[in-house]
Amino acid sequence: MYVAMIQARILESKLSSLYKAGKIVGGVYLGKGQEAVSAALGAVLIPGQDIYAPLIRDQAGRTAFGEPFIDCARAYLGSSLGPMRGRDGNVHRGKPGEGVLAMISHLGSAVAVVSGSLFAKRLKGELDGVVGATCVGDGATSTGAFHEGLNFAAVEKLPLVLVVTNNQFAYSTPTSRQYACADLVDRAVGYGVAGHSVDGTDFLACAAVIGDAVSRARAGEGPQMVVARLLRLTGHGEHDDAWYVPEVIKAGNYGRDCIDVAESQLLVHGIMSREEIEAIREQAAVDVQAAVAQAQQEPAPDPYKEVWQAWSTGRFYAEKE
Amino acid sequence: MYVAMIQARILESKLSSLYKAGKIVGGVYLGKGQEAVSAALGAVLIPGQDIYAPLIRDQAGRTAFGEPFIDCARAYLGSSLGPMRGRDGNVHRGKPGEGVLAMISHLGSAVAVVSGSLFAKRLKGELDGVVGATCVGDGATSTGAFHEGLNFAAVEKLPLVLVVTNNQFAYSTPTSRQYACADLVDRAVGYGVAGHSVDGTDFLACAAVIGDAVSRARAGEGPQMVVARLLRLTGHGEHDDAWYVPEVIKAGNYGRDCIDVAESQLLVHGIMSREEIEAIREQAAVDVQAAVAQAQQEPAPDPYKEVWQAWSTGRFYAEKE
Amino acid sequence: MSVTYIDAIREAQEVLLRDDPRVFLYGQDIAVFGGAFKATKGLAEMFPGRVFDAPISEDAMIGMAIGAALQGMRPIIEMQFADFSSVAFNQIVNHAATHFYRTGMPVPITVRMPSGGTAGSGPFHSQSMEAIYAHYPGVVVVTPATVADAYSMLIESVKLDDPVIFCEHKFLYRWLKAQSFQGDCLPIGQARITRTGRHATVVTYSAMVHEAVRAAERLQKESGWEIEVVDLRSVKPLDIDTVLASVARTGRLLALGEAFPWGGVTAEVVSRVVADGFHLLEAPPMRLNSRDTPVPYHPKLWASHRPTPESICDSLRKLLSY
Amino acid sequence: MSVTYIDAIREAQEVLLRDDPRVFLYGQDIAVFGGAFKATKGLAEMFPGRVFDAPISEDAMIGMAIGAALQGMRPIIEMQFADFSSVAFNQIVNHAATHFYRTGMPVPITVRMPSGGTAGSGPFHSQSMEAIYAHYPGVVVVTPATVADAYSMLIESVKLDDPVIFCEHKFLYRWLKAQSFQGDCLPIGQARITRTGRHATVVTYSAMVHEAVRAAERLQKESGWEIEVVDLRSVKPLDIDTVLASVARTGRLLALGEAFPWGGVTAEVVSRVVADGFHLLEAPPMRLNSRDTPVPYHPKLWASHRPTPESICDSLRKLLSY
Ligand SMILES: Cc1ncc(C[n+]2csc(CCOP(=O)(O)OP(=O)(O)O)c2C)c(N)n1
Ligand SMILES: Cc1ncc(C[n+]2csc(CCOP(=O)(O)OP(=O)(O)O)c2C)c(N)n1
Ligand SMILES: [Mg+2]
Ligand SMILES: [Mg+2]
Repeated sequence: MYVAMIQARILESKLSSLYKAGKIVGGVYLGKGQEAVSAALGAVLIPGQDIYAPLIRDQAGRTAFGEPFIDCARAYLGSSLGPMRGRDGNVHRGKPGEGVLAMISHLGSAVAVVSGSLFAKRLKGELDGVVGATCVGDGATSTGAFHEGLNFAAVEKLPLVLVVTNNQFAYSTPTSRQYACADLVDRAVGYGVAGHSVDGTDFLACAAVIGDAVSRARAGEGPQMVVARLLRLTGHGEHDDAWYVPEVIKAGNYGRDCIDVAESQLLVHGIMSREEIEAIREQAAVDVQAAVAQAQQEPAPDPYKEVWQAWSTGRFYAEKE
Repeated sequence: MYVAMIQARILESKLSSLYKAGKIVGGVYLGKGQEAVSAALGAVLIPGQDIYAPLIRDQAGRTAFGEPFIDCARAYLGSSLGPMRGRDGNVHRGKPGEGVLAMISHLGSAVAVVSGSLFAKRLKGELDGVVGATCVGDGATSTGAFHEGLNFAAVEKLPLVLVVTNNQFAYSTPTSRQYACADLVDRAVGYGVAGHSVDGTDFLACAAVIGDAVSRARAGEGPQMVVARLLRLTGHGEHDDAWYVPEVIKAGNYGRDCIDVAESQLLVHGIMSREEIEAIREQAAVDVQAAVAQAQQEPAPDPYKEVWQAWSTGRFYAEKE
Repeated sequence: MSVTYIDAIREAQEVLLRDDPRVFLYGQDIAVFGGAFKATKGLAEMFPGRVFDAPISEDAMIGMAIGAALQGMRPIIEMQFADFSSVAFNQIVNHAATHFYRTGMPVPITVRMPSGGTAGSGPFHSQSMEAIYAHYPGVVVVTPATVADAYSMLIESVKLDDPVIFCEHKFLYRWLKAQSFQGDCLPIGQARITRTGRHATVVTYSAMVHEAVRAAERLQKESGWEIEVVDLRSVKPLDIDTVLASVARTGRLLALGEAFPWGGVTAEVVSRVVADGFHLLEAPPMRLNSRDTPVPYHPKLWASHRPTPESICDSLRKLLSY
Repeated sequence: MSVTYIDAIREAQEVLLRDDPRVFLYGQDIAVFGGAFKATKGLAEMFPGRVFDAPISEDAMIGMAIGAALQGMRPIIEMQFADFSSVAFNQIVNHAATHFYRTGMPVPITVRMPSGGTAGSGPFHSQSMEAIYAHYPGVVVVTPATVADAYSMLIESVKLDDPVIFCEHKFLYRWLKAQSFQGDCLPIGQARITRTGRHATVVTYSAMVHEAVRAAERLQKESGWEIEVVDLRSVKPLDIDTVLASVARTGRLLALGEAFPWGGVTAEVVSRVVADGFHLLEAPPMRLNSRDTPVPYHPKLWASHRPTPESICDSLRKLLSY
């Protein structure tokens, strides 16, 4: 999990530089500051078995779940070999055949889709020990899709883990304009799902709380909602310098960088040494660089070779157009 | 309030007979068993000042709010003089210029509209002492519209009174397939609004709890959500005999008829005598009959005279079509 | 013994449930209750654990179906009325419809939409939304007009790998009868000549096929005109070849539909015909749709809001006299 | 000094807020932040208590606006992207659009929809939804193509009593410049001849007006063809008279749009022209739309998904050679 956090941070810094150098078309949305929450989830999900629907700030979770750097680099650099073949971009990438859903932009809409995947697995008799997980922000909790999807999961008692990363802002909008409850975790009881709260800057706490939520879902205890509190340590996207975030929040506990916290926790508990950490960083930098270099050499999609077909049913084209 | 309940019950029985006699085209959805909740709300709202968005089971609330029988009769009997002029029907009727919204079928969608009306009144400096109220069923709480609308009202701390009439079924669907929380009132905390619970078959309790909620909203305490528990004492519509409702629920407390409860409460507390009650019933029967008779004599809308214009901007027709 | 259009829909679902373990049904009040229109009557008992009541959450219903389809299932979702799919619009057009193009993985869901007007149903229980969905790349939109098509096309819809919007017309549910469910089993994407003629072609679909046939019969009796009626069967894909072949024979086109007049199927039909068959036309192609207002509630207004045999005859007379 | 299309939108809102106390602005990130595209920059400070950040609740945003309009206000709602209006679809088409017909009380709301494609925006930040809304009775759908129109039409939209879908094109935001906001102030419902010509008419709207003009210039230079370009300005109401008058002069029609090809504005234009101006046409009317897939993300794919001056020239050459 820590490795994924570091890897994601380094990968994302690279994406940020590439963006600023004009090498990426489209937006770059980073998970800076949210790596602990994201990776804690990705790390306890089981590839090839669980369903995972990461959102825009989940590079760390993706990495922890096993996504190779090259998938990311290809998406951002528009390689035709990327998971979305240039048809969709960046954070939207997914491999639904491998359990990683390809998000659409409309916030909240993955909640029902993940739940539906779990529902199907139950019908197929394949749900035992499986969980489905997705992440949303504080802003996404205001969508009707979030509500309907979570309620559906609750009615069906599906093993859904819904991580709400409350990073205090939705784009520029502070939580005071987003909801009026004391804490988003107060929503859990209204859906009849378990609610968990965690300081999202606290590496070990994230691992413990999210790990526990996933275990409970896996054990058949029904939907688990985890609300993680932290601050987005970057703009909404890389085009945004987040000038609207008040200093006082940055200076407070939410403003802690989870990677710094993780490092000191790892060191204090003797889980890793400084040298090991350095080695991980260095290796990550090398690997990221290699992935970016490779993706940059790959061809862009070619509109003349593009198969412009939105239906999968081939005969509709053969016969009619 | 009791008068309105009785009047509504008598009016609705008449509608039911007319429906069975084939005199009404379109559906008939009745509020039988829900009169106490509905009327308790309608009775404490102030016509000409408050906003009221009744739903399909709110004949009693409409009557308590001052709707004349003839409006109802005209709507159901398709008189061109009815509030919707035959363009829309029955429970959809409203007089938005007088604060009674004209519902659309899509459940939950009135919550934001009522709240928006209140928001506007605040902007105009006319919100003092005003409330806006609407009613939804247990089923409607599962809609995204309900969630978004209530959350908006909460964020803006609007004087919204949202009455959730949990009548155990949404059409044929029992609450166990609708939500998974212990009690819908548990949702209130998640929105940061006040929650109230009431036995919807208990006349005096409804008056007290709903009256209190409205007073609190009026006093500036923000949105109030009241959850009333009862049983729908009729089919979803008059085409439905509700065979799917288990006997055990009908036999239990939910199955009490609020009108019977009201009567005994009125008698026990000496608020009304049996003679007075009888007189009200008789008068209501006469008045309902008169309204129906009048509406039946009125002309149906005439398609040849109908102004087939969906825009209000006249010049779009004058110039172009 | 005769069977109805709604029987066909129910029967097709029974067959699908019986023959394909990937199929399940999900919708409001469709389990014990058998659905608002009884399209799933008895199926919950026959197929335990495969027919489910949904909360009033159309957006989540479609989202659920997408997730299930990605797991290899073939969900059939019943909207209680097509009109309520407006709150599932996003999941349909942005999630389901785009998924194959974006990821290469198709989303085989079938969304049953009880569509179209009936007397007294009013503005929110009468809508015809086929054009709304057909605008979006990636969806298949079918509009069966016969008992046999309702049956065979529902079965075929579920077998298709693409998301299908299955527009079933409420007016036909019990009114339309046939001797059996068996028909010619034309595939989705192919139109049918419902009635042959040589003076003009009416291109239409769903309930309006029957109104067009009535109008054609009337004109034949009255004045000997022979009107050809083409039933599109699916509006996306749209079988322009069959339409063009008919127009080649008749030289005259009336595109007829029950939906709102701006855009829609009739505009698409006319535009394609003039693009590829301009030289075939002996008169300006005409359109007849509903009026440009919400569908009115009162039966008297409703009957004059949608095209009727009378108004179709009027249009055809104009077309024929050009 | 020059002003841009987005400046015009901002300025119009400033003027509206200044001159009409009924106006307020509501949308995600539009207050302190000034909006994702800065269309409301500084307005929250200039007009305290009249510019509000909304939760991510598009359905409630429109519901709110409807309620406010019924109380006599004139809300302007910003969708962050037109694409997200898919989750507000129901409130727009079923609540706002039907209200006047049903009750006699209009719902004067203006919904600003940042529309259309830009490089790298992908399938969910590029859509052109004008046809979806225009299908429904009761809404006005405007599609300004110039700085002056963006300005005057936004002001006029707010003054209209009907709900207006204001489709502003993101590609034009900063790219399109003018000397001032002042133009000819044509009313909504009236099209404009952007460029006169006599050999063919291109009917289009929004950003495609500029691509059409480029194509026209190219063809003029290359081969002396004089192409007339008609800017519809509003797609509902649709000024068919101006279109017909142009086709009467040129005898040839290309309907051009950036939206998906099934149905839509181009189909409506072609259908109306052939209905009323069949005899004016010397060649089959043509259509050019985007390709029938979701809008692709990669700029190379995107550039070939939408019509371009090249593909417009190709279509026109075909049209002219008929
Ligand atoms: C339905 C919908 N409306 C608007 C948007 C535009 N949008 C994209 S991200 C975002 C803010 C999201 O905030 P939050 O959910 O808190 O997540 P965060 O970005 O803070 O991680 C908005 C408004 C969207 N994607 N979907
Ligand atoms: C969005 C939406 N979906 C479906 C329907 C169809 N429908 C009308 S009433 C109803 C049941 C409503 O149940 P509930 O909210 O509990 O109210 P009740 O009828 O019990 O008073 C349904 C499903 C609808 N009106 N709106
Ligand atoms: Mg956030
Ligand atoms: Mg109920």
